[in-house]
Amino acid sequence: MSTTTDTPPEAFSTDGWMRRFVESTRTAKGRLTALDQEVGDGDFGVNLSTGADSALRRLDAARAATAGGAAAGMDPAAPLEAAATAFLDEVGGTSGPLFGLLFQSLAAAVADAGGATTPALTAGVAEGLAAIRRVGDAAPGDKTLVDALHPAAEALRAAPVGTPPGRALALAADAAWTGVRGTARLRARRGRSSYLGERAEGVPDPGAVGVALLLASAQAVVDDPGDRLG
Amino acid sequence: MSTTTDTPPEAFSTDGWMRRFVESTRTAKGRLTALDQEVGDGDFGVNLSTGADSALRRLDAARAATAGGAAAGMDPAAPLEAAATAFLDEVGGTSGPLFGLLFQSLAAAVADAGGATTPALTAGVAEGLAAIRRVGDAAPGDKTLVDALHPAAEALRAAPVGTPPGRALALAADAAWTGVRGTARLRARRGRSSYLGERAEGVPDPGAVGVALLLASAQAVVDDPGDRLG
Amino acid sequence: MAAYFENGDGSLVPDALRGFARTHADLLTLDPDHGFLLARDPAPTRRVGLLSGGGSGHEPLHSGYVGRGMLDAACPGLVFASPHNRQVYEGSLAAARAEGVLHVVKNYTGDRINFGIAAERLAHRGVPCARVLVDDDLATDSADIVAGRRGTGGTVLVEKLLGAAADTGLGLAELQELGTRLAARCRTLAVASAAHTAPTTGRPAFVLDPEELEYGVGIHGERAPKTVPREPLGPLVERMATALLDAVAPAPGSPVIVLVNGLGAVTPLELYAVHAQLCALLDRRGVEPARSLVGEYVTALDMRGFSLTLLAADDRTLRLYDAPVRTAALHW
Amino acid sequence: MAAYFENGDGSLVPDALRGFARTHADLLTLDPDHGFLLARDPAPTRRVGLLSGGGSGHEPLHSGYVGRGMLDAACPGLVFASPHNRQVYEGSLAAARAEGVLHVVKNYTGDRINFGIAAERLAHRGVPCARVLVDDDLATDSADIVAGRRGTGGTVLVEKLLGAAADTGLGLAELQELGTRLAARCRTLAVASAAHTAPTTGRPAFVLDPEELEYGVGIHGERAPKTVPREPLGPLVERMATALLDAVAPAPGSPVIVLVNGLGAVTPLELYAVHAQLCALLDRRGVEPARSLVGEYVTALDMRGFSLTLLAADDRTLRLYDAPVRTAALHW
Ligand SMILES: Nc1ncnc2c1ncn2[C@@H]1O[C@H](COP(=O)(O)OP(=O)(O)O)[C@@H](O)[C@H]1O
Ligand SMILES: Nc1ncnc2c1ncn2[C@@H]1O[C@H](COP(=O)(O)OP(=O)(O)O)[C@@H](O)[C@H]1O
Ligand SMILES: [Mg+2]
Ligand SMILES: [Mg+2]
Ligand SMILES: [Mg+2]
Ligand SMILES: [Mg+2]
Repeated sequence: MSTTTDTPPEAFSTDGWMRRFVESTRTAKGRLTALDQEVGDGDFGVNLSTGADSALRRLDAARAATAGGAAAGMDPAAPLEAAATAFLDEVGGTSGPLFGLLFQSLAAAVADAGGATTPALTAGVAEGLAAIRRVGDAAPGDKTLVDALHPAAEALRAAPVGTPPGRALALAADAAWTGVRGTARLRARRGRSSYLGERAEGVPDPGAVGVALLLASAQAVVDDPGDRLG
Repeated sequence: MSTTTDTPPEAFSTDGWMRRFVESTRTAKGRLTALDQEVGDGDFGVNLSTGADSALRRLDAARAATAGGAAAGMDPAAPLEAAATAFLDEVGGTSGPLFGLLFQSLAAAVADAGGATTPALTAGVAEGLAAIRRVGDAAPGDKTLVDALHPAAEALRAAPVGTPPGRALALAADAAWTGVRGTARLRARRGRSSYLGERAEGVPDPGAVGVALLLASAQAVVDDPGDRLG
Repeated sequence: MAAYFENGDGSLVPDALRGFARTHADLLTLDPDHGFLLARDPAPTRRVGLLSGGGSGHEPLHSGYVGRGMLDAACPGLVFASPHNRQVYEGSLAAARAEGVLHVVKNYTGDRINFGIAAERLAHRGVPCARVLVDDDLATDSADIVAGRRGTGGTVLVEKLLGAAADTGLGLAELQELGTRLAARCRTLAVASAAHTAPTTGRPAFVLDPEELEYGVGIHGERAPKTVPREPLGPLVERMATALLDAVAPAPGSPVIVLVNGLGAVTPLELYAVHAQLCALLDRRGVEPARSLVGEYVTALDMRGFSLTLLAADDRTLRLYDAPVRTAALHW
Repeated sequence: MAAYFENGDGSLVPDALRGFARTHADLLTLDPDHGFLLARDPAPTRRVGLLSGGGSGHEPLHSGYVGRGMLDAACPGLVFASPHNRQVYEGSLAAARAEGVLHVVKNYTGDRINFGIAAERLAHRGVPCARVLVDDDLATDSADIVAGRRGTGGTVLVEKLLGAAADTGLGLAELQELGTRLAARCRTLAVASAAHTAPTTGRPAFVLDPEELEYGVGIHGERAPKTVPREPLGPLVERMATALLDAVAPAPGSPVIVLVNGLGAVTPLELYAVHAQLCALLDRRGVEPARSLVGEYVTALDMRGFSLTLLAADDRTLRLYDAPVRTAALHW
């Protein structure tokens, strides 16, 4: 893992982002489990927090290996790579590796941009959405995490050039939460809850909630860079 | 099938023998079936008469093929060969092919001697018994057709040199019938009736009866060479 | 006590993999960390690695097809469960050659997702990867079924033919195009008179009346779209083969490759009797059963049933079929 | 309606034979008059023909072993019924070479009698004929059993090894002596958790409690001498292998040939798991599983069980084992 020297000034801390995300999955675990019990097989809360915990272990190991143990010295793509590997390699269920793909795309975009900038976020979310759709074949309206990720990608794409990351993330997270609320009205066409027919109506999709939490964690770390976990 | 030119004067008609045997199996069929119903699976009567009928067809075909259609012109081994092939090729069950082996040995001995002489009978029965024992592994006392064939072979072997066939056959048939009566006292150790244990006691062995009928048919044809079937 | 001969501690699949790798140590190795099987001695002429995988319980698919002339690697999941994307990813890295790796994937949601994720990871890593989707199951050919036709028995033919083509040095795009064309020319129908024993309960996965047949059954013990009254073998084979011929539509007088496949508990006697009936019918229809496989090639644990596969062939296909193969389950 | 996939008119075996001969037309022909299978292309070096046979329902035994390097001919009877002596006789005439024909006979009364009668006919005809009796079933090794041990799984090993020896040009007496020695060094034990389906009734030939195993079962669905409680695979394999090792008594450090054989409805997963357990035990005991066959080689219709066979080998035996073979069921 190489250390970077020329992080763009407007970039925010991906290490902080990932740590904030871990924290919020811990808080939300019970609620996510309950949601997946209603529309799936009840393991989504465990799947998401397994991935997040493993990502945290990998982050800590990476930081320990970095000179001085400081987050500031790390490659900004490394925390996202760590999360990608954790979710891809260690999480079962459908959603785990799909989140892994999203992290992988974000990592690649951040690496290209040299940091977590608005263009990097825009490219990473778009490419992550594309990968998830190639793999899982879900369209918007199928009541999956695509219903949160797709509007977020649209919001980022529509943001004017030069939008700072805090503002871009606020737009993306808002769009994602709106998407989440929309899934409650949908009947599932992909994944496990498609077998439930109208029984799943009225309940939002847990995977979509997970995506919104991820974007909200980024927004929170930009707004409050004094990373309590760092 | 070659015709013979130098049949020994004391030889008797194997063609007559086989025809007489066919006749006596027809007469005995019902009784043999009943016996095998008591000590086996009830198919012995059918097995024996299937073989005999097929032997008769083969005999007729062979005679038709011989110049003039006369039995006298035939190779004396040919009727026994016909019976051998019939029993070996067309009869199921255990006993059919065992009878076939006996006919095969008799045919070979008659061919060697040039006719159905006492030495030919003695050799043929002894070799037939040996083949049946090699194949079926039954010893005297196992309640099988060996219990008729073995004493017949002993009687022939004990007959003084020069005993005419009629006398030799009378000794052999007597010994066979004595053997048959003896099987009623035995508990079976070979073949299907060995599974019945003491239930088969008191009933003579059907295969042994068949052997006695075969020898008795020969004796009858020597005593009454005006073969009514010929 | 479990209905299967096993230790009952979830070790059946790993035990079987160890036993398999030891038995066929001349052909392949088992990667102890990621649980994929890798051919020891693939043809040096290959420019693309060939990998497949799927749930266990379908043996000899896919492990039995790893070796010279067929698969470079196989990724077995747990019983009737997709392999993990990491297993596929690591297997693909090991199997990839200069021009990348081709995935042969049976059309099941779990397999599609896990192979798809592995493919995304490979792309991220810069390893070229393409997919041939096998969807030969005629029983699931319906506009109502959004997921499309399932992949079943035809997979073994596609893997054999692609293996031979890979040995001739074809590139990734050419192989993908060939495989897709082969899969399109291939249809399968399966019937069962009894379900497999469910490993978890030790009982039949579904119960059939002795006078019924499950017509169009899948290889995971899903019930078929319809249940039909039992009938003698001749009419049954005629019904199945007629449907397959309609779907595959071989040109008159042209050759087909035939697979008569046991799903688990059906005897070789029955499978060869099926083959005799099928050939008699093809002879009457003027279709040439140019090559035949009869036996257990793609199973569903101990299901009592069989499948018929027809693949419309041409000279090139037959040459690929005849090319040498040396694996645990196919060898010529 | 019959439980088996058949026409229900007694045509299962003849249908299967036709289908088999058509599928493997490159290897063998079916004699239409006498119902035996004859290898097309035996090694020209053979001085003695090799023939075996027995009831149907044990496939691939014996038909699957006809071809280069193994049997010259096979005589299948009806299901679980001995072939007819004429079938054996005619097959022997067709298979015999300059120095005659060797019969490989499993020790069952019906087979002994019918092969014996055929041998008598061959002698009458002047064709030299000898017999190797295979009696490898350890479960029937008892002074009480007058008929002796049954012949089962070991038959396939004896046939493979004798085939290779015949290809080296051995004479009749040498082959008989070798075969008898091989059979003596070979023992088999079989267990079943469910009987085969009786073809006549469509019901299990016997009924077992789910918590029981039939220990020492035969290949015709005869019940075993004992019924034991089910136990996990490890202890079960240990129990079986220990009994076999005691009987075969390989010298310390010496090689054995291993056969893990499915009796019909057991899955490859289970068979390979058995193999893994068995090898682990042999490793501990310092016995080398130098060669292994794992699969269905000698079956009992759809019986749910497996057998283990050990054959104490030496260098010569291993060389014979490794010699090329090209049959429907064994090929290397
Ligand atoms: N084909 C798909 N494409 C995108 N997301 C999907 C798909 N299938 C399921 N999901 C997402 O996965 C979530 C469930 O995840 P999880 O509980 O881990 O999977 P599983 O259904 O295997 O238990 C769903 O809420 C949905 O958002
Ligand atoms: N091993 C044997 N050796 C000699 N004869 C035998 C043997 N087994 C059976 N037999 C004879 O066969 C007779 C029964 O013949 P058959 O009814 O044709 O046979 P199956 O028992 O096959 O129905 C018995 O009465 C006995 O004489
Ligand atoms: Mg779930
Ligand atoms: Mg789940
Ligand atoms: Mg009888
Ligand atoms: Mg009978």
